[in-house]
Amino acid sequence: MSSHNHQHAHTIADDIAEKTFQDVSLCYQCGKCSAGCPVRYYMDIAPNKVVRLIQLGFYEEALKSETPWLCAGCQTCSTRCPQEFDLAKFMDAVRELALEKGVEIKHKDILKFHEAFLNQIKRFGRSYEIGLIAEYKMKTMHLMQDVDSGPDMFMKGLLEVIPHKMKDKKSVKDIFKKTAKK
Amino acid sequence: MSDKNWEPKIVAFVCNWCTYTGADLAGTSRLKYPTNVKLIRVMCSGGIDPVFILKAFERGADGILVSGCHPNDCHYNAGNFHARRRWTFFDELLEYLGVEKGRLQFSWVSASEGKKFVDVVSKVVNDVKEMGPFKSYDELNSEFMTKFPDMPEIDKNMIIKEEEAV
Amino acid sequence: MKIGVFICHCGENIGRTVDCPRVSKACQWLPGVEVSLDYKYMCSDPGQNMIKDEIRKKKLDAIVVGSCSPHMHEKTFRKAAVDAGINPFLVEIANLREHCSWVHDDIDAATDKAIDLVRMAVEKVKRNQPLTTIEVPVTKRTLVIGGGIAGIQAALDVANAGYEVVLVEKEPSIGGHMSQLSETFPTLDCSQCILTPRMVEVYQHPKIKLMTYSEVEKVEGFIGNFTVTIRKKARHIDESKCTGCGLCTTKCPVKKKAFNSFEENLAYRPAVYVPFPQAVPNIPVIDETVCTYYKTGKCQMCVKVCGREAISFDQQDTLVTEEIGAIIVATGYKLYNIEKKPEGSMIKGYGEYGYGKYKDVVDGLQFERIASASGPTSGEFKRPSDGKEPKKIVFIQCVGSRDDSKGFSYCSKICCMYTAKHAMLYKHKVHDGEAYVFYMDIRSGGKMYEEFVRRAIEEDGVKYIRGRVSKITEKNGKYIVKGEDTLASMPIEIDADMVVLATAMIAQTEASELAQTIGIPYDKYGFYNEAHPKLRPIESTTGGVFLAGACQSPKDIPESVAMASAAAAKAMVLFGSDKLEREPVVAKVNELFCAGCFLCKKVCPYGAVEVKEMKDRNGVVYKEIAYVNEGLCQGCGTCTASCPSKSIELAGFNNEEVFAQIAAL
Amino acid sequence: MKVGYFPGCSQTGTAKEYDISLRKVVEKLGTSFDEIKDWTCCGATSAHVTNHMLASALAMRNIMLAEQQGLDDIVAPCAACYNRLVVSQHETMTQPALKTEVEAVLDTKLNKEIKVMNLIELFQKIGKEKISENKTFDIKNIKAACYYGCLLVRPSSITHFDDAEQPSSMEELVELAGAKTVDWNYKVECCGAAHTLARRDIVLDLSKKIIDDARDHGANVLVVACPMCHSNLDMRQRAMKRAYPGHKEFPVLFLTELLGLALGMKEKELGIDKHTIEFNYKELAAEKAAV
Amino acid sequence: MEELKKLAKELLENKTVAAVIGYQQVDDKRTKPIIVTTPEDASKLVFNEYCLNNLAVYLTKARIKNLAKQNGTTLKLGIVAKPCDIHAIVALIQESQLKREDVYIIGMNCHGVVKDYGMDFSGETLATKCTPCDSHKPLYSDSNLGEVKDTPKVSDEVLEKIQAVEKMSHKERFEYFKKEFDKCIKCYACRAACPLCYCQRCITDKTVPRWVESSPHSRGNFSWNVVRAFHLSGRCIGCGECERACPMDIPLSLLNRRMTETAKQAFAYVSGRSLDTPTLVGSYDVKDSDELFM
Repeated sequence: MSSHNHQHAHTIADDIAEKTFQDVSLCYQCGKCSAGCPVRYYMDIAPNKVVRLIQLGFYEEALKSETPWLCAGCQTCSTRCPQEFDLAKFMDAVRELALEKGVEIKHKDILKFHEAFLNQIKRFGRSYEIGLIAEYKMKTMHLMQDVDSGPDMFMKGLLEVIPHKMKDKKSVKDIFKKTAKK
Repeated sequence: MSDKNWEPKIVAFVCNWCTYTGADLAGTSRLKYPTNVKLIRVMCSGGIDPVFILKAFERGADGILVSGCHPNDCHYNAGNFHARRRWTFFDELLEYLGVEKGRLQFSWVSASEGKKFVDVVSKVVNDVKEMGPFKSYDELNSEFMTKFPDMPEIDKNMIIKEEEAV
Repeated sequence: MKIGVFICHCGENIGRTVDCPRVSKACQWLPGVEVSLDYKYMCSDPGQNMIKDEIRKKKLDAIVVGSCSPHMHEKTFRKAAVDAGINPFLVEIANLREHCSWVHDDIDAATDKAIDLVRMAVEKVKRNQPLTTIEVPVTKRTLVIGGGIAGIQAALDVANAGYEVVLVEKEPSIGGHMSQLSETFPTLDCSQCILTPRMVEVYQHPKIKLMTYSEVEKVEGFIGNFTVTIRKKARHIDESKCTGCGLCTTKCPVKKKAFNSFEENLAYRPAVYVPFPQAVPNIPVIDETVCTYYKTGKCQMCVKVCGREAISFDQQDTLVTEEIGAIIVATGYKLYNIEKKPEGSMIKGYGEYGYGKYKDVVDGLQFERIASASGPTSGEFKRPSDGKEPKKIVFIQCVGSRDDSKGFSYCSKICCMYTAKHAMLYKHKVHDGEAYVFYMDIRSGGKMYEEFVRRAIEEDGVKYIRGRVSKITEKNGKYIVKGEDTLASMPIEIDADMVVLATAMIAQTEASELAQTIGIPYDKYGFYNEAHPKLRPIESTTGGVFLAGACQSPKDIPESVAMASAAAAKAMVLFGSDKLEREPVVAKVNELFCAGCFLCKKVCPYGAVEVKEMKDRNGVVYKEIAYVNEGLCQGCGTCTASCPSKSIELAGFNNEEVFAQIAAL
Repeated sequence: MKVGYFPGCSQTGTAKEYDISLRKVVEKLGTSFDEIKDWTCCGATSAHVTNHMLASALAMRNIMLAEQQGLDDIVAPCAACYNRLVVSQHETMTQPALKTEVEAVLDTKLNKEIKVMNLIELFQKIGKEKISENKTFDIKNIKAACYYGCLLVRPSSITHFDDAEQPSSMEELVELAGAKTVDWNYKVECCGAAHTLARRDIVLDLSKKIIDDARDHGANVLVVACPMCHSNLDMRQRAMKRAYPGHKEFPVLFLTELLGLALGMKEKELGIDKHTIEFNYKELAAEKAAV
Repeated sequence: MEELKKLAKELLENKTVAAVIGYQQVDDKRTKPIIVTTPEDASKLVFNEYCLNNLAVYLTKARIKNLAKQNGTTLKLGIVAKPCDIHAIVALIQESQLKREDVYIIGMNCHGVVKDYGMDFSGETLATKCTPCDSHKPLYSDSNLGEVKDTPKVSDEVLEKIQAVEKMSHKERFEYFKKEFDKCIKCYACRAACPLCYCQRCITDKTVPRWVESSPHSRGNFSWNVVRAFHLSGRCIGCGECERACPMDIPLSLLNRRMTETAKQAFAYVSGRSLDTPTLVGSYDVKDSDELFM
């Protein structure tokens, strides 16, 4: 006779639990994740605090944070977490949810980079650096960035002028179509 | 006996340390539950033989509860763990043979769970009431009675009811 | 068989909802019932006298009392029955109060049920067997395993009460971890100073047989009647001749081959050594693994210098058996080690803290030795790598504790306190030094404990930072400690000269093996299980085996000592009488029909089922069957339900009795 | 011996020299590659940070192709690709719901688990001893700081490869090739990874710390096994010089290039000349002698 | 076949074993058990698709055990065993009825046996116990003989029947089994044929108190069959000898097999497969499912 039959509304915390197969209550806020995070200094909210916000139900504040977008996915936090909470996976889920819920993303550049990258794959099946750089620059209007290393690489034959294409492009387009979020 | 007035006969096999004491607590807390239930106390849920269940059905029980200490709380460390394996088999077997799930139920009730004891017992009574009398086994029992009216039973002399006696 | 039925009204408690006169009248007609009466208070003196009178008058064989729960007054009515000449096990209680009147409202239905309950009890009592309590003799000697502070305290308490004690310690000296500590919290008194007199007292006590450098090898028997085999490891020194002059240890040419484990590997020791100057007994041991003689057959420097001819290279281990009545297990703890653990271990070690490769990242006990006036640095704070005084020191708590990933989930309980003590000791000696403590929560419950921690912060200026450290790296002789202050939500990096890890208190290496030898259960961490977490915290579930100190869970000194005294008291309770009385609710095997499948043996939680050989007239074994050791059996009956051929029965709750109750439904 | 090969996008672009040197070294050690035909991008960071399903499907398409091609094991020399493939495969194969969904997207049935290897595992499979056996050129003046980055060893519960905090398998290979290694602190720190375009400041900061620590611990070369790490550590040094005046150039080699040198190949042959920071063993040796 | 005879002869000659329990040909399509005690008789031993019996049942019989006792010492008992028969031997060893060193297992490679004597061996006549069988090579054998052939692939008849029964309502099921059990004449042939029914006195023969009503009526029949199936739960090795022995054709394997599936699904345990794992009944795992309990 289970005593845990309390019905409650589906929350963001539940969404995260479903996406990551782990409950945010696992986190006991020791801060080891933040302590070891290589991009911690650039974040507006410490990684452990993002978890805290979700634990307490301050969902909007958490989803709006730029921290998940700055997360490089290096998994240092997940590897060292004493509670075996996979924080990197948690950050993935927060980002996905931020996009799903249409929250305004502070770090548009990073999102735009990801969009540009995926666009390349959608078109060519593989990433194509010149195209990527061009598209990214068009999207962000950071036209002068990387002028220092670009020509260098180009001269050394590291940047291809013509994208490497794969043959079965339809199957890749299909994957994008079928996994597209409504 | 019309079905409307029919009251099921429920037996509970309980361990001495947790569920029996939990039932005591239900009493001291003055919680209420139906009178249909009668408890048979054994030392440990590990000591309850599945044949007890058959015997109880033979004696006309409509529903049976088996209850002991929660896992890891057994007074004897591990009796309930052995019981759990045993009942997993017996429960599957009985259900396979056509005994509805609710006829035989299991629970862990600790000495501090007077309320849970009441909940569990009430659930068993309600479930069995919903299922009605245990007709399948009653048939076996009545066949036995008609086929062997003179069969000496160890307990035959016990069935004398008070009215008959007076 | 003549049975008497007595229905109690319990004032109004039963009488209000159960029509007691109707119950007693109805039960009068039950077969076998000679007399059936009801009374206001059956447990009162007049009530009990009524029962006794009826038993005598009607020559009753058994009685059933319809009253409150058997857990309340079964003993009372059994005693009344015994007074009137009936075996106590021919008394059955029908629980008419807790299981009937108090839980039902409908008077008719409750009364009907009460009659059923009495009838069931009557049918059971008809089949009850008279049983006599089991008596077992008691050997009034105690075995104490472990010579740390808990073992010492327990041994002294039992011995001072006049009972003999055998104290077994696996190391060459008693004293345990407490002898390694510098000062103790919260009083900051010197550990050695308070411990050494106790050690000497043990050594000189006429009732204590001290066996150091010895280990328990086998435990047989049961409560009051254990036979214990102890392995006395070869010291290679004749204890009867050695005077403890220590000349051999100073002359031994082996200098830097073996780490000094008492100094937590911060120093070396010779091949023939006394663990520490205050050791009890003050008799050296020769370490075969590093001694030159055992490698080359030459040297014998110790032999040359010993004026008493006490060196005995060919000494062998000896086995000693002792008859014991009670066992006190006080084997203590060890510290979690951050080194990398082999694949598949339950714990992992801390790679982010260097897996032990940094010399100046030490654990709590090493720091105790550094702080100790008798330690390798004579109490001056010097870091191991270069002997410089650390000016900035970082303490990290919860290393291996509260860590599901690399260590154990539990809290080691004492680290908050000893870390505060460490920081304080450091600040008292190095006034210009900085001390930082990384903590998760400060757990300082205990007399003067919280005050102690506050003192470290307020008076000694120790900086507490709430957060776990992510990584320690080494750069130019400094240790970069990367953390986060979760209160300020600020990343923090400290370039420390030394780092002290408050590593977890964990079970001794061979804790589970010893538990299996003695036959006591242990938890998944290797700590020994108490019989009941609240009400029987000192006893193990095995009769006659008691627990003291950190072998049960992490503990500080006062707790260990309290538990040791409690364990001693428990042992003395056992010795209070010459014979041990036990409820006769034990299983018994039907030897004729037992087929020897030993399912009962497999399910028995107490190892009470043994193998018995059945022999024919010529002494040839014709079958092996189960045999229940009454001393060990606790009467759960799991064996009886498991037995496929029903060749094992539990006295007092046998199957026939249960069947009778079912039949009476 | 033949091993399945998943080059990954970088191998065809910015890290072409990695591809070249890898193929040459492997060939020298008596192994050949069976490239997955018509492979796609693994999805990289961009897919899994924004759309988990897309990430799983893109990665699993390659696993599917490998299965169809009859491969038992494949090597993904890029640490990021390796991580994506291993993790996606693990998740897909252990989560029945995800598996069903991925199968629906790819319109196929996934039956076989393919062993995905990283660069170091590849050499372990080929046989570490072959490196020392085939060694023809002495590179003893190289003092290498072996850089694993984050994705080679993590998550160790899935990759089961080396120690997550103090790995040592790359050092073993480098030492077998005749170079020396140093013990340093930033073996598994992150270089900033995919932030290379959007947040160059972060990448410069992190990469600089890595290079400085390697130098501080006496290394003269940084050895990597990931094209993304290489581009951040090598290519970004130009910008690093501008952002951190006084930054001194530090050569960054792919593990395969280092092995190539030991196996007697020339810098140009291995594509080392394509690096932003120049490296020439002779010069290094001369410098060393001068000191 | 010759190697079997040769081996048995040797074992008997050099006194490794006191007797070999094996099969003897009766006619083309029929064998019977034989206990060979002299080297000369070893030539009578055969092994083929008609060796239906699970000879492990003889290992616990006192008279046969006594054969091994010669001149004050105890020799081994040799037994010709199919891989599935060895499962019974393993279970007997685990349940202390036998010591591993007391038995010499001549393990035969097996590709199935026929349902009954007189049939030609083919997929259709493959015994039901052989259809789900995955043990074609003997484990724990002292000698491994016989040729390896493919087992005919046929559908698992018993499992299909179980699934059919499970589709019925509770009432229908009860009726079905009641009808089947009503055929029982309490001859206990099932018990006698079962290698794991080695009790000295069966529960059904215990009278005080009476556990199982032994008189022939539905209720007693029901109890007996429930108790028999329960006592074999998690232990039955699926040799099907009980069903083959039943003169009234009660589908006993429907019960045994069903409980075997429970053991597999709930506890990932298959009886008689390993001497190193503890028996399912008699051990427990703290992590066993707790679903059944409120």
